[in-house]
Amino acid sequence: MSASSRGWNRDQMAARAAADIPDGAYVNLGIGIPELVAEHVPPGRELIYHTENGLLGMGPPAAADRRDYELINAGKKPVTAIAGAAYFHHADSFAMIRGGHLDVCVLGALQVAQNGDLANWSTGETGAIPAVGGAMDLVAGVKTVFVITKHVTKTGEAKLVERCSFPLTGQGVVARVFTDLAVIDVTEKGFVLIETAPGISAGEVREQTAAPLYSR
Amino acid sequence: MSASSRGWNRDQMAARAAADIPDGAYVNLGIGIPELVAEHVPPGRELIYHTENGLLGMGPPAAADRRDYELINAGKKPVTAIAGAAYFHHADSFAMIRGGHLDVCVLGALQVAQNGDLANWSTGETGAIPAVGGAMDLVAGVKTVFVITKHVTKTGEAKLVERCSFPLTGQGVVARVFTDLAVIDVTEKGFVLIETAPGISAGEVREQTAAPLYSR
Amino acid sequence: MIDKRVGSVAEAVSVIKDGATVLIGGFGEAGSPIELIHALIDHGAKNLTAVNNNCGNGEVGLAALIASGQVSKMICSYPRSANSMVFPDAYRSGRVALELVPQGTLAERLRCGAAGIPAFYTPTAVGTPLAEGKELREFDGKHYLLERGLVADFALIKCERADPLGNLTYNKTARNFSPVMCMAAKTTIVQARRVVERGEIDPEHVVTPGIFVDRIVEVADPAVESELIAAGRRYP
Amino acid sequence: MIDKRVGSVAEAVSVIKDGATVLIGGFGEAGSPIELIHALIDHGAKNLTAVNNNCGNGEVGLAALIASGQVSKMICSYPRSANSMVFPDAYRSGRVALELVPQGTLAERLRCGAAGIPAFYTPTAVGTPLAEGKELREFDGKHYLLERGLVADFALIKCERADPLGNLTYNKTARNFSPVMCMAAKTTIVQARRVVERGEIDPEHVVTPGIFVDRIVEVADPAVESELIAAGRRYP
Repeated sequence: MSASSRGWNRDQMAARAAADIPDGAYVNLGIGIPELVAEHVPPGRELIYHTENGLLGMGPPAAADRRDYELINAGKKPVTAIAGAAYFHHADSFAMIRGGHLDVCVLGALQVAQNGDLANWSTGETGAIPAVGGAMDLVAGVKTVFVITKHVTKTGEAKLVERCSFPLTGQGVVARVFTDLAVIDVTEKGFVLIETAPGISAGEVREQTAAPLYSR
Repeated sequence: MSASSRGWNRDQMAARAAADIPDGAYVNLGIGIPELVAEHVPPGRELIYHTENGLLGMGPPAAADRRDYELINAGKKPVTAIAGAAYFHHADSFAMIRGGHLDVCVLGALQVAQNGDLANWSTGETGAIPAVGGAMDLVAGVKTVFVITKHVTKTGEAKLVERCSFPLTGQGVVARVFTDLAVIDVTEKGFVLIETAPGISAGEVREQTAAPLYSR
Repeated sequence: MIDKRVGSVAEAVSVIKDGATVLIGGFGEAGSPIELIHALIDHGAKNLTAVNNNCGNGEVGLAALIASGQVSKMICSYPRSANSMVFPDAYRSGRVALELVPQGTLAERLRCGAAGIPAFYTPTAVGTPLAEGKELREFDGKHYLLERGLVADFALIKCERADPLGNLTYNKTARNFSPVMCMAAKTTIVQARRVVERGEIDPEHVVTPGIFVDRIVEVADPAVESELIAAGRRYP
Repeated sequence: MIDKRVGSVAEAVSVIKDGATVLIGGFGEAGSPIELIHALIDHGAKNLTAVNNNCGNGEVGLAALIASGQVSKMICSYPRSANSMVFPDAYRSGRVALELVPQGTLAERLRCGAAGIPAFYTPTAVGTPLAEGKELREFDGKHYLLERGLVADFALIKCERADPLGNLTYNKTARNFSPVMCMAAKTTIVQARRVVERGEIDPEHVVTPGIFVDRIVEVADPAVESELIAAGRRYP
């Protein structure tokens, strides 16, 4: 059995991240697994979702018969707005991001380095169309940056590394990484193992991590 | 008879300035005589008035029985709003000013120099409370800066000078000066006489001007 | 459910500490949060840096806060008033320092500070006494001054309507500095003429989104500064 | 009486000249002024620099403008699309240059350009490949990049309601870049789903004040980009 079919699945990773977001937080969720965080908020907590294309108080995806192509999220998917939502323009939206008003963002990653560097926008491949979107603004401004990612790539390469080989999104920005295998903090001394998925040993996590992994 | 009781009176000065503002212009009027410009716009022209405290489409002063202390102008006097007005915050208001979106502002002056320098916020007197408001933003950003002022001070000193002795509001910013005696342009070579008030000679204007005054 | 309402103006301002920088909304009397300012006088925090376009009128509101001796520095653009000697007296006696900032530069410093922009270049005040000590730099043949973004510990704001999430609307020109002050303060304290339910403010009409607001108190019938002054009132 | 309405989309875009920089509102399809873009294709101005968050979808709207060969440079943050090869092909073949700008930096460059701010410092992109060639400066122990304000010759904008003075409102997240683009263009050309009389838009609800708008044309029933693409449409 490969590590990827053991450990946490996508929903469990999202739920584990959701558990670490405090009640009342203003949150921006990246495209992909991070979007699932909204479905796993613990009972009794309310998070307010920001989407950088100009909406605070984003609700769930729009039902098929209620789609409005002028009410979309950053992934350009039809969404809804909660009672108490607000629309605003892009400069105000990124003032919220860059100015440190958002509490948490949850992003995907290509690589996370032990010093908190994040690479998630480009593999630097020649001929690829470079596209950055709002990722560099989010990591530069949001108070706490969470990453949700599989622990290793499809071909088994480590994503938690000593130093990113891919072009950076930001320097020293990641606070905590939620993978299928473990929860790992980025600290001054490097990666620190916080928790492992059920049935996953610390040794196994260490094996799949291409940088020192300290115990708490 | 002193020059000041001949020449143009306050309303005539304002009317003369109004005649030089094109139809459809976005205009900011300073406190005092400049405010009178709005009462003397030639028939067939429409100007849109901006007040820097957050209103585009300012109407006439409010009638005594219709005053709203939350609808005021930059001079903190109750005003009205036209149909088609818009309210906005101070940063947007000064984006209009600083970004060159206003066509004309009309200001008062303590001194105007032949190179277009304007002094209109402080006499530099020790002990005086310095107060600048939005004057420095207006002269830095508005496309065309008009000045309306008496040609000389109450004590007979020239206000059109070779070089301002009072602290500057802005450098090289004034385009045209409307006084009780004349209309004078600020050009690359200095002051140029455009027009004199009825019964006022060019020689008289020159006498009251403390800098060379060229003919057109 | 998130609910940013607190029970009284006293409770609303109770978090303000000595030495804080406090943004105070309003342009003249329009938008001035008188009840919050008076609560701050009662609260008594000292050595404050206050930021407002002006320096108060009569002996109520901001003028009363200056008179109370709680303000050690004012940052403003136009500290003159036809009807108040409170600031001039305090300034001339050296009790209150003054940082004079052009009005548009003040608004932009707040907006940039709020937006994570630590500094920007502006053409305003080049060649004037207010340029002294500031970096001058040329872009495309024109000169500009470097100005710093401004962020503050607190903002005291008056608005028209607020919902429990902190979404705000304003009334006419009482809007003025308040939206950028809400953005630029770590803790924004709002007095609302009316607190409405979630969803009552159309999301298209929200002027200040709730993310910029922390504490809300309803003051349904706020005092009118010019009426207080006309009646010869002073605070306390 | 001021009246900024023009008779057709063709007339609206007729002022756009070869070599112009053109801001194009929208984030993906939301807010994309398809009819104005198609009119620009018919108009035929060439060697344009286009600014948009993206690079178009399918073979309509912005993608069609790129396909037509009228665009020589794109300034954008996310030039990838699941359903269009127009930009990738044009980029790889060298027919279109790309200036890649982080989304928030793009929005702020427009807002600052519009506000007379020639340059500002931002934390975004420090230490990344997009920092190359940019001034790095420290403020209060943190590093920032110098970015330049961006102003343009034209903006093509889609809005919900417009009045003859140019006051605009938008619909939901179709607002996105449009308000700052209206501000940052010398000539702003707007297609409105509905043109209303003066006074019909509450002054408190105006999102873009008329001073930022120059030419208005009503397009009552604008095309929906995703529907055009689903129907296999291309332009022209």
